[in-house]
Amino acid sequence: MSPPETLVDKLDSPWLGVVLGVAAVLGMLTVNVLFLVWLERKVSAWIQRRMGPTEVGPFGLFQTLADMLKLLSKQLITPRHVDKPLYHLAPLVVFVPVVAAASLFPFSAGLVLQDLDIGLVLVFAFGGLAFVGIFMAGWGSNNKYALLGAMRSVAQNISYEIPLILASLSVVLMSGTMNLAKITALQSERGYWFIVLQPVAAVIYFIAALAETNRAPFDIPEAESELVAGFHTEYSGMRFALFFFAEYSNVFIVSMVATVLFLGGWSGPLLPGPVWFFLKVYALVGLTMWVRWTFPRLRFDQLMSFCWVVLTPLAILNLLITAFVARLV
Amino acid sequence: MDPNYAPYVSVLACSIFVLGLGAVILILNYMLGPRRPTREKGIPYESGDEPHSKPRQRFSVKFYMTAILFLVFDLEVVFIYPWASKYSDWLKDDAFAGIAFGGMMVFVAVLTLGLVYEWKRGAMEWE
Amino acid sequence: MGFEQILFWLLALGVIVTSALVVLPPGGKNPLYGALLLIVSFFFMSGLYVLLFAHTMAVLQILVYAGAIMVLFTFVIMLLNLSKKELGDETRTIAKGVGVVAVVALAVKTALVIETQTLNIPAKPLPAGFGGVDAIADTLFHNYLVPFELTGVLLLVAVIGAVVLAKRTL
Amino acid sequence: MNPVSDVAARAAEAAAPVAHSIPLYWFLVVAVVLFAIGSAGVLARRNALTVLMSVEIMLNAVNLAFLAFAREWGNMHGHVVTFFVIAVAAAEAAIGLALVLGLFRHKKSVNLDELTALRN
Repeated sequence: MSPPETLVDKLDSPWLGVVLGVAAVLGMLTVNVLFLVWLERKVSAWIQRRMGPTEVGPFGLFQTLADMLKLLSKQLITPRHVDKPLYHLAPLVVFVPVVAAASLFPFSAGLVLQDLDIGLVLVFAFGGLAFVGIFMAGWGSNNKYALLGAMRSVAQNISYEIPLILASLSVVLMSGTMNLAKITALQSERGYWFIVLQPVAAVIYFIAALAETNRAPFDIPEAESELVAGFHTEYSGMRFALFFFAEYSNVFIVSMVATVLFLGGWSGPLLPGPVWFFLKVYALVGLTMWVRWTFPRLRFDQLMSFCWVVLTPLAILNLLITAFVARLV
Repeated sequence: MDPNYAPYVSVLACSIFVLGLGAVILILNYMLGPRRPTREKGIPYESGDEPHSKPRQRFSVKFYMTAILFLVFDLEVVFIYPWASKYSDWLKDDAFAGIAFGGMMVFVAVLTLGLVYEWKRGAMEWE
Repeated sequence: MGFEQILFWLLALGVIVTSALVVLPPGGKNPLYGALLLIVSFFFMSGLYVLLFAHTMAVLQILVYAGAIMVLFTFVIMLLNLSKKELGDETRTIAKGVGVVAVVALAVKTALVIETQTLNIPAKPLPAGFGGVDAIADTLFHNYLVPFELTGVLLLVAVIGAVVLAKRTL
Repeated sequence: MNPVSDVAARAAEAAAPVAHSIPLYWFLVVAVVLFAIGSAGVLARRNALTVLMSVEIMLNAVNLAFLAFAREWGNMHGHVVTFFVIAVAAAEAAIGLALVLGLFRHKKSVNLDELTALRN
């Protein structure tokens, strides 16, 4: 029951620990998101035989930072007839759960801000909260594309959450714990990654995660050719930036969950823990980018029936077979 | 503070901190950015056209069907959480392992019937 | 007052105020505000659960109530997209007034009764792992296996009923 | 659990009732207040959606009471009952909202006072 020593325990004052820890997690997330956006632009450019950003910094590395500063000095346009409380609070409601979820991950042995017995459930609980902010943005904006985008976005998010969680529960079944640090330690101890025993769950998780993060081929909610920009059409300046930040953080978070569940988290030979952790996360992120710029977009009805008719039954079946096999051996 | 809930208080503190930070960012943007509202900036964005229907239409009942399915499967998942995390311990007790497996099997089978029913009724066909 | 007591009163105040606002305006006037305020009240509520060492239930509360049941509410609110007229006028009748006064009186009386009745209960020490997932799993599958299966049947009935009701008069 | 340790455990329990820093009574008062808010909403409001939300508030108040007593008795039964209450609340919301949809289609309103088909 007693959790291992965490960052917070090592400091004299728990409050100072929390503030420093959150600042560290937020800094980590910001740096990674800035890098991720740059990477996305470079990867897409590479796939489409373009150059991508080249101007700011070496290889255009500071392009996103410059974009961030630009957005900070832009006008915050509030359209007429918006539902004021909903419209103004929506970016914050989307932003907070994402960072809170990111603070639960173990980056190395003992390097974890909040070590919870049910960390995995809490990550999914925070992920499920995204719908509140999306609804508020879509409804508050007084724009038909924003509202339709929000409805589609929420319908898709909630649908794909089911196979996502069911796939990760197959791993929980084998590890017997939902503590993210313990799941990692177990894989390090046993000397194999859970993807070896749960390849089907890993594939289901990956597909569902693409849909959860609204990325192509599942990016119907923000299909720019039919819905402008989806639920954040009417947002400008830093309000837009917060949505954008949350979106890329989500990509990062689902990759971190996959790393912990299927790829052994920080465990690996020679290199220190955090290096392994981020290497694996970026391998997964790279895969999602490759998929995004390669596959065409699905239709909304295909999207929904694929989830409920194919993915969810498959995930349930995989879970039950895992339980059955675990009984036999 | 009790070690049982200290980490949760820390999660709470973390959320409040991030909320404050987000608010500060928005206020900063409000102070730094220009404020020159015009009529055109205020109309709902429809790629340059004047909006020509009310923004808040009614939606298909299919969305409700999806939400029902999600609700039921979310509850299924919630019941599987404790089961999955305890299952490997139960396997050591031969007498109980069968009950644990069979019990969850029946539960999942019953809920899958709901999925099949909704599918057969065509609730999942988006036209 | 210690830190825990202060936290308790903050959370209690939060849950009571937000719940009251669900029923009173603005929540009572506009169901969408009501639904969002209800979500906020669930957060305060799960904070109270944590203070009761029920951390697993606190997380599941957020997962199911805030994350699933309220999705249903907001979906229906947006599906209907009600105008003022469709929401209907709130009539103020004497019967309602009497009802509300009776409820308040009953609540005050109950609060007074439980004060005298519960002071004598000696609190038992908490076993190891209290409130954790494993403890819930053990109690659920050892003591409540039949109710668990019946819950599955209840949910099946709910799906079928909801589909029939919502599809029939489309 | 063998009888000897069982006896020992019981003796330990009887000997040392723990004092929680937040008494049971406080939680129960909050639960009572919430239940009153919920039932007042059910009685006074005529908008079907608000009535359903008031029912959710009442169920939450009950959950709080269950969990408070679970801590007091030091066993997990209250938690499991809360589990079931959450499941029942979900089923109730699904059916209740389907009824609201049906009501709206028939009457173009979600006001419960319009439901007079069975009167007279």
